[in-house]
Amino acid sequence: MKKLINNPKDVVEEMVGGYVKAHPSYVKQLPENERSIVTARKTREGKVGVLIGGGSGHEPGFMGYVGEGMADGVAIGNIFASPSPDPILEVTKAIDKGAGVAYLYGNYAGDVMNFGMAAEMADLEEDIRVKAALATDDVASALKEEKEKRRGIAGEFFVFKAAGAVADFGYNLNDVIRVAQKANENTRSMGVGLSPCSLPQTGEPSFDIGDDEMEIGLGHHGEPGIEKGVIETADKVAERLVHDILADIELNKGDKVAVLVNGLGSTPRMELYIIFRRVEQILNENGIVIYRSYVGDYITSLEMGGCSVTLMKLDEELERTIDHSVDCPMFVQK
Amino acid sequence: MKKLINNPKDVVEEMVGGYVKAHPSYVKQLPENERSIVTARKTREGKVGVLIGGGSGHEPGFMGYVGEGMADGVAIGNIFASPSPDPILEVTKAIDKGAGVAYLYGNYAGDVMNFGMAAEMADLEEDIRVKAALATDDVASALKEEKEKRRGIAGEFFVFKAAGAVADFGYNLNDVIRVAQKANENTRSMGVGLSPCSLPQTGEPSFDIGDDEMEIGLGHHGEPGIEKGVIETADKVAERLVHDILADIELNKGDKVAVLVNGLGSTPRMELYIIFRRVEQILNENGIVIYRSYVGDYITSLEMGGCSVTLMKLDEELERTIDHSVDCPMFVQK
Amino acid sequence: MEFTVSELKEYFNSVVNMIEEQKDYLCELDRKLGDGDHGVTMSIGWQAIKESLNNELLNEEDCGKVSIKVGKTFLSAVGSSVGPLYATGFMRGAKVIKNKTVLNGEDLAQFWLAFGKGVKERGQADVGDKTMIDTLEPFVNVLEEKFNDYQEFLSAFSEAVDAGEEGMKSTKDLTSKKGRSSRLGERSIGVQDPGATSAYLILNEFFNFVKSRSVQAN
Amino acid sequence: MEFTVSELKEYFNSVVNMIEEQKDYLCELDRKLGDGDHGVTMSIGWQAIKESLNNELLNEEDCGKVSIKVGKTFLSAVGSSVGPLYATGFMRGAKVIKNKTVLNGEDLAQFWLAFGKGVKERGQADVGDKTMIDTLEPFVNVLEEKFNDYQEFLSAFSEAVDAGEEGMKSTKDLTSKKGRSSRLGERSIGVQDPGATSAYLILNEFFNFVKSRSVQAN
Ligand SMILES: Nc1ncnc2c1ncn2[C@@H]1O[C@H](COP(=O)(O)OP(=O)(O)O)[C@@H](O)[C@H]1O
Ligand SMILES: Nc1ncnc2c1ncn2[C@@H]1O[C@H](COP(=O)(O)OP(=O)(O)O)[C@@H](O)[C@H]1O
Ligand SMILES: [Mg+2]
Ligand SMILES: [Mg+2]
Ligand SMILES: [Mg+2]
Ligand SMILES: [Mg+2]
Repeated sequence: MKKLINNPKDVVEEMVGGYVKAHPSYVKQLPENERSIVTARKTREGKVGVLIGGGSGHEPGFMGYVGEGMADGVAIGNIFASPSPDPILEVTKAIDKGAGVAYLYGNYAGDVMNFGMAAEMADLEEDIRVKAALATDDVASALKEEKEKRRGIAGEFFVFKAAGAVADFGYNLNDVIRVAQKANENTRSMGVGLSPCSLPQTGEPSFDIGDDEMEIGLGHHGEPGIEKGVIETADKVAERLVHDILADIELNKGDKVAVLVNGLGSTPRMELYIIFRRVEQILNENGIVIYRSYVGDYITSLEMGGCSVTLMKLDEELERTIDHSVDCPMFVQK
Repeated sequence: MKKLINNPKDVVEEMVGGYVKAHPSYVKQLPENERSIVTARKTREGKVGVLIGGGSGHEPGFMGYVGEGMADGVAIGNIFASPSPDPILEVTKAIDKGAGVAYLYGNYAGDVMNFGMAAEMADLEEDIRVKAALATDDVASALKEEKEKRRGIAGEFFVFKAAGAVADFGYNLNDVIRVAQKANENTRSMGVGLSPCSLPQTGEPSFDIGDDEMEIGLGHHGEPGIEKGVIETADKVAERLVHDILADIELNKGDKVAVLVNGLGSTPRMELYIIFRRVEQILNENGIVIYRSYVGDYITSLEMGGCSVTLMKLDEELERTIDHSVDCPMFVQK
Repeated sequence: MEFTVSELKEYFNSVVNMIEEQKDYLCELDRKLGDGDHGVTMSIGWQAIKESLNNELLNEEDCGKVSIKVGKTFLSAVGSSVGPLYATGFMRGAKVIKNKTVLNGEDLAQFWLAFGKGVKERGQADVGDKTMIDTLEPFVNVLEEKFNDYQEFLSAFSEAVDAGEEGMKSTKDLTSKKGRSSRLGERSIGVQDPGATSAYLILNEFFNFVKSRSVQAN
Repeated sequence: MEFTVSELKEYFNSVVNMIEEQKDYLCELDRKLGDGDHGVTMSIGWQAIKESLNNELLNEEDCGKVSIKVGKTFLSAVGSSVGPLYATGFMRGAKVIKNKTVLNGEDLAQFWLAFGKGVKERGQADVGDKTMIDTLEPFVNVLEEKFNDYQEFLSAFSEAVDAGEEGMKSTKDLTSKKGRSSRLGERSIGVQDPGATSAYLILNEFFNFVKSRSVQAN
């Protein structure tokens, strides 16, 4: 796959370099570690710090979500690889305002270990209280009985938004984590992959797929899904994705949800809205009320083709987090 | 190319249907014509109406830019085809608040004819004053001596933003058009194409390009560019694009610009920021001051690969239009 | 000669079929010069016309009203460059055949002359710009001259269509000037203009249609 | 037997080269099971170690400090799953060889045992989960037992590496449980785990390195 890059080994550094130059009023790089980015705006003393992170290649996830109403800082890994503890720790130190720091990330072996090590170091070496909430929204990644093994995909966006909002409201660390965990528990995603991406260093497609095939449940690093089949119409795909979500979370008539139809990278918005159209119909038929919808590229996998559908079941507290305004370089909500 | 669609002939209707269902607090479809979308929010009597439009397949252009601070309504054509006069006229009638309507669109034969016919009909049949400003930012589309023949590409975003802002400020129709034209005259774009898109109806790639080739000056419907060559590094590409822009518009030390690095569809944000990084360096070397930067997919061509660089030279009036807040379904600025 | 409103509708229906057959070819030409949609656009437009012929126009007896409706339907369905061009053509043509249920040779000649001139006026393109005008302008000129000379429609139309064909072919060697492919410059040389091609095909379809009728009539 | 700090560094350098050679193969395995980056990640990590060996570590005489620095450098450069795993391994190994410039057979055995146990403790994976633990756990068990029996490093290590190889190969027939490929279920059967593969290669590289030295020494 063709790429507009220089040396493949420099892509992350150059992307981050361009990013901070593009949005100097929003974000800045820490001098201690170039993979550590924090908000450029003043944050209130006593506010719980919200730290997000993960591998790069998911832009706007994760660095695009640093700003008012979302995260105070982000630690950036190599492509599809957890950041090491160093940048996590530096961000932790920079964004702690005395009320501790909430770590939000997806449930991947690497992230669990690296964020875990950073949290230990923050506690032992820096005396900063850290608590973590992990996103496990991907229904396809493990059976319901082993829910704690599930990976985080696009639903991470709702977890970030919820925690970011209540941190802004002045919640303490325990409550920020409680809300993040509640957001995660109420969130389910299902994805479909149509075409692979490629790592700049290898140029190899991240997975093999036939010209007429799609892969249900594809992971957002190109990990194989749960089922490969002949490509279906958008309506059929939407039905399948929503069906699997509704089979996994109880949603009754009158329940409110936030909806996210997320593009994986190269799928045009046109197709995302065609998918959304059917999602809305199904929810409507079931009497489920859409409180707010997000359609676009929120967590991607480089130029992968396909999309995911995410539903977050709302209670009043989560509704308020959805309503809260956000001002980040890659996501703004008024 | 694989697509998440139903019947290819329904893609535009279904996209628009999904769009209005996704953002009911932002936009609504006119009962008179389903290709006519207007803001769902109340607009002030006496405000100049801002109407944008063009072919679909460019999302967020154009329907994504209806909202506070941008357009009051949009007329939506088939993929890569100007809308017919009907939806344009319906939008015109709906958004006229007694102060007339400004038509903003790209300089394409089809758009010129259809918007021209609609303007005539608005004047003759509806007694609504209409004036038009056309975007001609694409440096590659005609020589400097024939500037009026140039097409509009990503720079349309700045023209919409400028006109949308001053219409909000309460400018009259003549002044809205004056500012739109000034924005256009101060705006230049240059694009590069890496990989084609395909129309849902044909499935054929919009252009042929070798595995190691790029096309400088590619049009945003896949029209062939001015030069095909071996693919270069991101830095070299950025240098070429900025060079061609700087050769076309006078920018001196201390001049301020707004920058847009626009993805054509499937190019990841990672690559756009790598391009931006070099653009910023060059401007910086030349003493040109970046007032604000936009990096992302602003005007696309379905899943085309590549990007464009746009610079708008600013005076104080245009600075204020850049600063103005915007609240649209696909673009928000606080 | 006599040409009834049902024949007019039949002709339009035959264009619908012809365009479906030529769709891919027209897209392929536009893919090389423009945005690759010309066949799709023509198909969308003519399919809409087919709809209209099978519904609102089913009992319409006025040739003028049929032509107006064909033009408007095409325009509403496609927009695009060709929408206003063909719509203007068919609406100008409609003026000279309005209130008529049967057309004679003179009517047909005037219809196509008005059609061609309407397109030209709307598009403001010149011969040599690599557009459908390269087909239509020589077609109009020869039709006007030869119908004056012969006072017989089919022979004049036949020569006019030949002139249109020549014009169409000449676009191969031209650089694009108007429309979405104008940026292409030198590289547009060698490919025939899609709009010039479909315009010729529509004219030629009329010639074949009328010829087969007059053979039957003999 | 004697193993000097320069030999330790030489060994690490030989891993650098080996990983460069195996990079594509490791990516290919991960492409089938996970996100396709394992070779890239290992390469980034070991290239960073090479940097370090050629700079800060150039005059370092303490085997323990070399191993700590190798672990930390790898972790900082890669993060990922393998970063914490290898970093913990090399840092635990460092403890048993600290303040030493020359290592004997006992030191080497203890180094690798601590290494393997460190990885296991960090990752909390079990044999059968289709991870590098399938290589490392049998390796550790055999090394411990055989070194006890023989009190001779190279023979014990040789058998331990063989056990690691067996373990690595066994991952082919396993379903993924830990790490990014666990969603794959049944479909992961048939492909060898990339992390188990690179772990084996690193151990085997040590065996070859020491063997060639002892042959030279004879
Ligand atoms: N101003 C014009 N006058 C006459 N014909 C034109 C003009 N502009 C474009 N055309 C014709 O339109 C054709 C392209 O039509 P089509 O592809 O359907 O529309 P679009 O250019 O909007 O994609 C061109 O090949 C050309 O023949
Ligand atoms: N908890 C764990 N314990 C031991 N090894 C693990 C664990 N999780 C993952 N691994 C190993 O890591 C390998 C993947 O490494 P790599 O591809 O570099 O990282 P990532 O999974 O972050 O992409 C797997 O093949 C597996 O052997
Ligand atoms: Mg990885
Ligand atoms: Mg078109
Ligand atoms: Mg076209
Ligand atoms: Mg991996």
